[in-house]
Amino acid sequence: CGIVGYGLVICFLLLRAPDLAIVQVVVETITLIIMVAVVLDSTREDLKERIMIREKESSYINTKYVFNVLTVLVLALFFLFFFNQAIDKLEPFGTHTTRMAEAYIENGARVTGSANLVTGVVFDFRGYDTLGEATILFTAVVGILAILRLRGKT
Amino acid sequence: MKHVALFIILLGLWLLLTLNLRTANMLAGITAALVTTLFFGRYFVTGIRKFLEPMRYLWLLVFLVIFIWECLKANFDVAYRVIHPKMPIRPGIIKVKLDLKSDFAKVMLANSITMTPGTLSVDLIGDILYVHWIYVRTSDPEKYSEFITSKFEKYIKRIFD
Amino acid sequence: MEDNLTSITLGHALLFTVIIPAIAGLVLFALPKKSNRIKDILTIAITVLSCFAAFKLYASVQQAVLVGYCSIILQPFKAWFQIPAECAQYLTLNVDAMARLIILLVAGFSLLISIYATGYHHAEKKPKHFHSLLLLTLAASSAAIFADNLMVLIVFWGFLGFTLYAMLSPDDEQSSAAAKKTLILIGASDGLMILGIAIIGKIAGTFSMALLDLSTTNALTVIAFLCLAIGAFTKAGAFPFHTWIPDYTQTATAPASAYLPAALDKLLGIYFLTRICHDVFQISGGIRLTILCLGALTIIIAVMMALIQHNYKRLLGYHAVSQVGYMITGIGLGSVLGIAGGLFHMINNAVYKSGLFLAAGCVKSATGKDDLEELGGLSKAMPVTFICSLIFALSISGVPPLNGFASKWMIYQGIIDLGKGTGPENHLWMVWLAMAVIGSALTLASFVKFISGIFLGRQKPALGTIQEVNPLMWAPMLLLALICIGFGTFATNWVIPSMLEPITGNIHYSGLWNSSLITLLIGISLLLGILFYVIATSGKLRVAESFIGGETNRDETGFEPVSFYETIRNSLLFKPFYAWAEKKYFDVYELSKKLVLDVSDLFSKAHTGILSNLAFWVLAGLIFMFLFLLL
Amino acid sequence: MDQYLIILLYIQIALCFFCLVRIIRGPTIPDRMVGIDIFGILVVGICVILAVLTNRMFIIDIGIAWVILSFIGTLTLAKYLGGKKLNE
Amino acid sequence: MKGMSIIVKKVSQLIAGIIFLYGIYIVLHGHLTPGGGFAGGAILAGAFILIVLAFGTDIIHLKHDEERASLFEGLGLLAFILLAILGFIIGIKVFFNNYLPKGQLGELVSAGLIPLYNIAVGIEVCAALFTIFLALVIYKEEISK
Amino acid sequence: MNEILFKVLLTIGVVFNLFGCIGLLRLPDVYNRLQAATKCVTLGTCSILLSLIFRFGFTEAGIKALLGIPLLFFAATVAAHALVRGSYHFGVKMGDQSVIDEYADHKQESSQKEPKED
Amino acid sequence: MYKLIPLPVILPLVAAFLIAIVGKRFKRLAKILSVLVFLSTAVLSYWYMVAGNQETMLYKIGGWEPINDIPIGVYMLLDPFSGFMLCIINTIALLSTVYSVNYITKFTGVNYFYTLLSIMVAGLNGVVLAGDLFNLYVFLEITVISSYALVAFGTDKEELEASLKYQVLGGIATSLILFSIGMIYWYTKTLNMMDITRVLHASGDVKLIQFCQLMLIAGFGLKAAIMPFHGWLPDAHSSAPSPISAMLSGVVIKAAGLYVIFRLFFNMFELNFEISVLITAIGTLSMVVGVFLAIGQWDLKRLLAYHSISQMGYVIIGVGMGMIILSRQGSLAAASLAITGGLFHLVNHAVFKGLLFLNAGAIEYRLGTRDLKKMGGLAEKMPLTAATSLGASMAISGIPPFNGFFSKLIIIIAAIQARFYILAALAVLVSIITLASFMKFQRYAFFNGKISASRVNISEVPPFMAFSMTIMALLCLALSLLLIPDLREHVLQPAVDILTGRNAYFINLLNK
Amino acid sequence: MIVYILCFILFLVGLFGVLTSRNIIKIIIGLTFLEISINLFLVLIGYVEGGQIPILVKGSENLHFVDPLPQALVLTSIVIGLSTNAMLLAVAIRIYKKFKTFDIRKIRSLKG
Ligand code: NA
Ligand code: NA
Repeated sequence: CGIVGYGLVICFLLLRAPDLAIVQVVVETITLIIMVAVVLDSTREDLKERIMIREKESSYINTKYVFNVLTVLVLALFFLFFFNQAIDKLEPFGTHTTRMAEAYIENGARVTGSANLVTGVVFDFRGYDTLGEATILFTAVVGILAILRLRGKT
Repeated sequence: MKHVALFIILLGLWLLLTLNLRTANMLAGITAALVTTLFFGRYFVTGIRKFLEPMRYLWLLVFLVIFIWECLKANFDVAYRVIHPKMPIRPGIIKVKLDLKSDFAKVMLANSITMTPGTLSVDLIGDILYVHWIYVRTSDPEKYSEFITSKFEKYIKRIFD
Repeated sequence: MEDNLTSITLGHALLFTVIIPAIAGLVLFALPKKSNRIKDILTIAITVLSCFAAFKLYASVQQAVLVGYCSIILQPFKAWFQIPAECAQYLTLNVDAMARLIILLVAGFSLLISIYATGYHHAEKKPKHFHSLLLLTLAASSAAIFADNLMVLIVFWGFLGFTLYAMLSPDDEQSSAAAKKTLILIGASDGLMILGIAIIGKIAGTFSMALLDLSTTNALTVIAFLCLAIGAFTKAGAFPFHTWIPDYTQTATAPASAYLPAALDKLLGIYFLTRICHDVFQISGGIRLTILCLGALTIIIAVMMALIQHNYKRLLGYHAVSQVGYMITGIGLGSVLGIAGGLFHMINNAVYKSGLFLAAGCVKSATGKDDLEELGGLSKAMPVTFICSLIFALSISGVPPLNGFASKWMIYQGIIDLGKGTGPENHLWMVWLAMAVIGSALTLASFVKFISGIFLGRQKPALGTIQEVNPLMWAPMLLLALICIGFGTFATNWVIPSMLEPITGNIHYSGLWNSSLITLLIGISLLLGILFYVIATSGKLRVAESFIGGETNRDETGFEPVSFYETIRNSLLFKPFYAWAEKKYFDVYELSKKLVLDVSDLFSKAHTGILSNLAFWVLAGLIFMFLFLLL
Repeated sequence: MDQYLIILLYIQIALCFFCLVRIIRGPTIPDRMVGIDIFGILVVGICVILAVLTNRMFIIDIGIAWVILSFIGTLTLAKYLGGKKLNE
Repeated sequence: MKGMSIIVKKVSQLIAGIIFLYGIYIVLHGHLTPGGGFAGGAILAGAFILIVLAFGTDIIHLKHDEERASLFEGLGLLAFILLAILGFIIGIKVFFNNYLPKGQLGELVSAGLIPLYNIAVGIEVCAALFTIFLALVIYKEEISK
Repeated sequence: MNEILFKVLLTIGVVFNLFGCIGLLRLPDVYNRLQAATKCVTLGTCSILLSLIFRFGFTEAGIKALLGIPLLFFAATVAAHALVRGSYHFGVKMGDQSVIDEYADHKQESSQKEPKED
Repeated sequence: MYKLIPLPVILPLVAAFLIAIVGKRFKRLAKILSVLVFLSTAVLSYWYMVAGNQETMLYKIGGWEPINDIPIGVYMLLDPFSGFMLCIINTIALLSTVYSVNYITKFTGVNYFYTLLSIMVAGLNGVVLAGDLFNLYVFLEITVISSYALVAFGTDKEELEASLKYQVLGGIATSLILFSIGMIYWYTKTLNMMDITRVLHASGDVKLIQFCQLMLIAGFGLKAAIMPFHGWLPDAHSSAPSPISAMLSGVVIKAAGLYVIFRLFFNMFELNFEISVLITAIGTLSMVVGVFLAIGQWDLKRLLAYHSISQMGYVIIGVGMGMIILSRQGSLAAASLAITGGLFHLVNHAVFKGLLFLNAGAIEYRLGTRDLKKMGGLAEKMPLTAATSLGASMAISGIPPFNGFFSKLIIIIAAIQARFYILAALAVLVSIITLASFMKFQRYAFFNGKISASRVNISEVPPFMAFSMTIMALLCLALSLLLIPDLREHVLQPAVDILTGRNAYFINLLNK
Repeated sequence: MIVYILCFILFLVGLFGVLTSRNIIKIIIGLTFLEISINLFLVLIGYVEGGQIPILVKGSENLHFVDPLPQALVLTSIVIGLSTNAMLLAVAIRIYKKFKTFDIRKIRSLKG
């Protein structure tokens, strides 16, 4: 399940974004750990059963389900069509011009003192966002602690 | 004792990682190593004194050479089995009795076995090592250890035991 | 008009009918439960003051205007605050003769009811905060009547729905259902009124009734009119928006029923109907026809329903509706005579109907019984109540020389006048007349039932120890009964010229004026009424064995299988209608409730609770939005 | 020189797709996990080649971080695969 | 929670410290190389997770750890926000001002506050991820009882 | 010289990786796949890391790569061990060609010993 | 004031962290601290509304001055519109927190509750103050993540299910939003909202912008729970602890959904006729369908939740009509009136819906059920709850003299004035059905038969809960006073002016 | 352009997964796909042909970098994604405990 995330890491590496690559690795692994620790363990018995009755299940096709899938597929294609139309006049891949980021590239290292421009942006120009990000993680942790209480009400 | 050893090793590692002897870096390294020791000192391996016996390092070198050779053999072995259209495999899990005392040595042996041709440690319980063998050559339990452990056991005994 | 004297009088009137009752009402909310005596005294004192102030205002100017009534800007306010120009338009007051009359009536009834309630509440369980609500109702009604600006009017008007609701003090299942129904219907009509008012604002650019004079020629104006008319109809309790009244009267305490649905809401509803028909709009033929139709239907349907009731409070409730039909017919006629008749009937109805409710309250408080079947022979035990009730009953049935006769008489006359016109509504004058007459007859019939059921016949053994109620309760009733007699006796000599002509202008009985015809009509209705009673009584004997009271616990079916009026119920002509009525097919409220709940069901079936569906809507919504832009 | 490295890079990336195939085909969870584990090791190679290509050595850090984390991830999986029945 | 096989245990003993040190390295070099507070913090958490996985502890100990970890998480974040608003107190009066001297580009001690932010975030992330892990473990232990 | 060694080691590494991945795809069950993949890929990657030494010498990068080798070794072997053990306990059956399973005895024994723990 | 702009965000955050750190040691700390903090943020926002002339302020975080006239740092924007929202948020937050003091004793993990609540408020304040698109997104996430956790706070079946749905749909929404932000960045190369306006004003690719706009409508519409995107709301709002329901319905869907939509579509993008029609249509749909769904409910909080959808519809049609008028270059006065109605209804809804949820919480607190069929006769036992809920019910149903009446009145008048007759009629219809469903609530909860024997011991709720409910009920009445021109000039009109100023406002802001 | 289209297709795949899966875990994975595609999208936007990694090292001081801003944004967004995922998973495990299933067709105690 985590493979797309790891694929993304390679994409990040190729797109000259090592910062993201390393963070993505970390995140992907942590997600994987959580997923494994949570999901696999709680469903282990189910999974074992599933291994045994695998063939049976796959042969059964629900028409309603197929209909749903097809509808969603059609809508998704519509969406793709609109997206294609929307980005028609935009600059093609790789010819990005900077505007707001101009300042970061030209003066970023000098004014923030950080050799890593991304870190400079993250902690200095947009430190406020990073505070938010850290808060989100904090919130998630508090939330998880709250959710995993065995008894919610006295 | 454990703590000090760990601290020194970590500080060395830090300096190797950064390759830089400026005060700031040293201070950072010391702090980092200290913090790490604080958290992980008590988990570090026991029997630190063995670090101080030079003979062990010598045997280690010998072991390494043999080990690398075995590794290479293992790779070609795998390559052969994989590429061969019939895939000559005859897998099974077998039980091997070990002659080592310290846990750490057993573990090193188990790890080494994983990297050698056709074998993979499955579990280590007491003195018994369960090994997954990709091509079980013999059905005689007595001979297992000969094929599997004999190559490393004596070195490992000298290095880690 | 804006002379000094009036201004001061007006200021006093405002102070004593609006501001002080409002403040006192709020203060009484805060007072603890135990201080009932203080509350009683305070309430009576304030209502006396407001009555006095209203009378002073009523007496201060005598101007006969219907069209082009006057409005003035509230002087004291102007002096106290720096009112922005934008706000000034909302503070115009209207103090024409009709408004002053209605305010006087409102204040008068508040006084009577507060006295009655003082007595009543010793015997019966008291609605919570009755005093506060009474005072607040007084304040809001007066303010609504004073208001010239439709915006201001709707604010106070809407608030009245709230007090009406709160006065019900619902505790059991039935009364809470009634309270719910009441406020929903009233609130719905208020909503429509807002719509109508907003449309008026759009068309005319002003909300001031004094400035408005719209001809109902285009669809928008008609809609606006209908919206406002529905508001008035619902408040007054006209068909098809009347259905809250029987429920309300059945479950509310006597003071509440006597005060609001019997008196105040009628006053306000008819007041507002008159206003919109004559001050705000110039109504045309089609609308007139509609109003007359509704008026006639109200008379007949409500009285038919009243005939079959067992619960005397509910019976009175249906009559309260039925009487509204006369007023609406009168006002729908549009002639001076009709309007005067309608307004007069409004006043009379308020008098005798609230008297009847008070009487019912006395009976209830003395016996604790709700059902006609369980009562009987109380005339000796409660002589004052009996006599008052008799007077009220005769009055409501239009028996001369009581006041009910006088106003019905004017309305019949107006209908006959209408026949001279050329529109479709004019050609149907015979129909309106017949409806009115038959309605009157049926009223009489059902009041025979009411009187005989409660006061005549054999006294039930369970009612042996009943005594007359205390004077605080019967005194207001007696007063109302005297008013009934007085207004009836002096109708043409004093009441109409002094009370109604200032509002409507001089009434001249021109054209087809035939007193013998009117006498004949009244005679016919009396005759018919007695006939009905006789038929019904004989029917009782005939169907006693055969009738099976199948439906249980329906209000209309009553509690006992046998009744006088089962004959009517089971007669070939009416049977299906009654059956439908029992299934509430005629109840706007029930119909819309069913419709809404069906739609609700439909929508909630779509909410399957499956996550994918919810997520699917997001994508679907997105795509639909795109397609919307594409098209 | 660079061309050759780029070819190797592509091969390495192609190998990742091998893992992908295994991950998608399964058939059991451990099979998929093996794929991810191996993937993690392969990436180190990619990182090294990229580091050489772009001349930014810190990319190796990413590879090492990856190894460490994928190790921990695999351990977690293995632990919970085994369940509590046979521990120690 | 029980530990894993002895092989895992022994190797974890050996490399947990190294992993932790590596995490610190990543955190401290956040402004020079890729990584920084977040990636480094996650590696730090990884070291702890490894130990807990390998050795296992009883639930009381786990709860104690969780408490401590969430404490550190709050402290890290508090440090972060305090660094950001310290400017107010020392007279800069601008939120999120990098008021320390910037230093020589490319040095370990440079970029003013950024390394400090990185450390704060590193602590926070490490504690956060570890807390999440522990919370899940504790939950599982509790429901399996 | 260094450059050539660098390239050779790199190539060897990639080739080993290739073998490992082929094994991952072809072999029948998870145990055999692990056998092949772990060995080859680990060695291949170690070789790639080692190649860096020849490219950069004992600089920051080279040492980092060198330090990475033992780490990788331990990580890979222990991970493989844990996975195999985990899969076994998870209940993944060994392929049809398997000839012997002595571990099963142990498993049975231990579950008989502790019947309560379920 | 200028220097204090970040405080509404920082203070709750610091409070949250402190509670998390030392909350276990000092038992009362969480309650006291959060009440104090919300009090101070509330006072701050009132101060902004009252003191001075509510000037618009741009706060440059980190002190980064624009380079080449392009803003490079993150900006915070405090103007009358955000000030207006700040007041609502912090007031409701304060009252909910006070209410929680007693209410939350029913739950375990009190410190988590206060931490999450503080973070949620910080997030809301951040959203409202954000002048930067990505920053907006971050704070939006803070808000919603804390609300996810708070919805699941009871950790029962329903709570968890609700939270799951909320999270999944919220995840889709944030994805759409972030995608759209990415596209906007792609096109304009900037994230600052004012800068974006300037770039778009200079040249706008209609197709792209409409694409972004629709994604944003869907994304923020999901947060605001307008009609096709509302699926999570009834579950989440009914399952959350009641003070949180009050926050969610009263504040979150507004600040995180509607506020942003209004801000972006009025001030950042050029107003566009089709989009305006679309927004209004969605609002109408929400208004109508929401109320139909509500009236069939027997779960009290679910009923209230569906009404939130419906009432949001009122706000949207009010403001949406203003959009349509402005986009057609119609009369400014008419647009202004419509928007005033919408914003007035927004604040009113915050108060009365908040109060209704607190009432529902009070009932649940004493009875332990939300099922209307299992209630009855509470009017005697819980007079304060009955009275306040009557007030709130009257307010939401539009009965004078409560605040809801006046805002609906303005909306209806504005609709008629601008010839949206059908909208006006629908608004009235919905108002009637709203009344009906609240009569149902009143009837089944407070009247309708005697209390069963097992419930004789029921008494009025504890003082803090009662206090909050009373204050809110008084607010329901007091907010009617906003109709008075002098007050309206000070409270609503500046906010309306911001919206009617449209993107010229943003461009001028940056050029200043 | 095609790159963006592909990225958007990845987005749609995620959406598709969310909409059609019946298993909570698959839905969560679908959501991760959404996040991933957006992160990728942002980085793609910021990519400049031939641009350098935006980290200054000694010796390479040329100023032709890829845009660091989207990278900074993605950094934040990744963490946000992690947080939401963790929360979701925590809820999922609790739900499994309560409902004994991950099938969303069976998790529908709230409806209507
Ligand atoms: Na007029
Ligand atoms: Na007129």
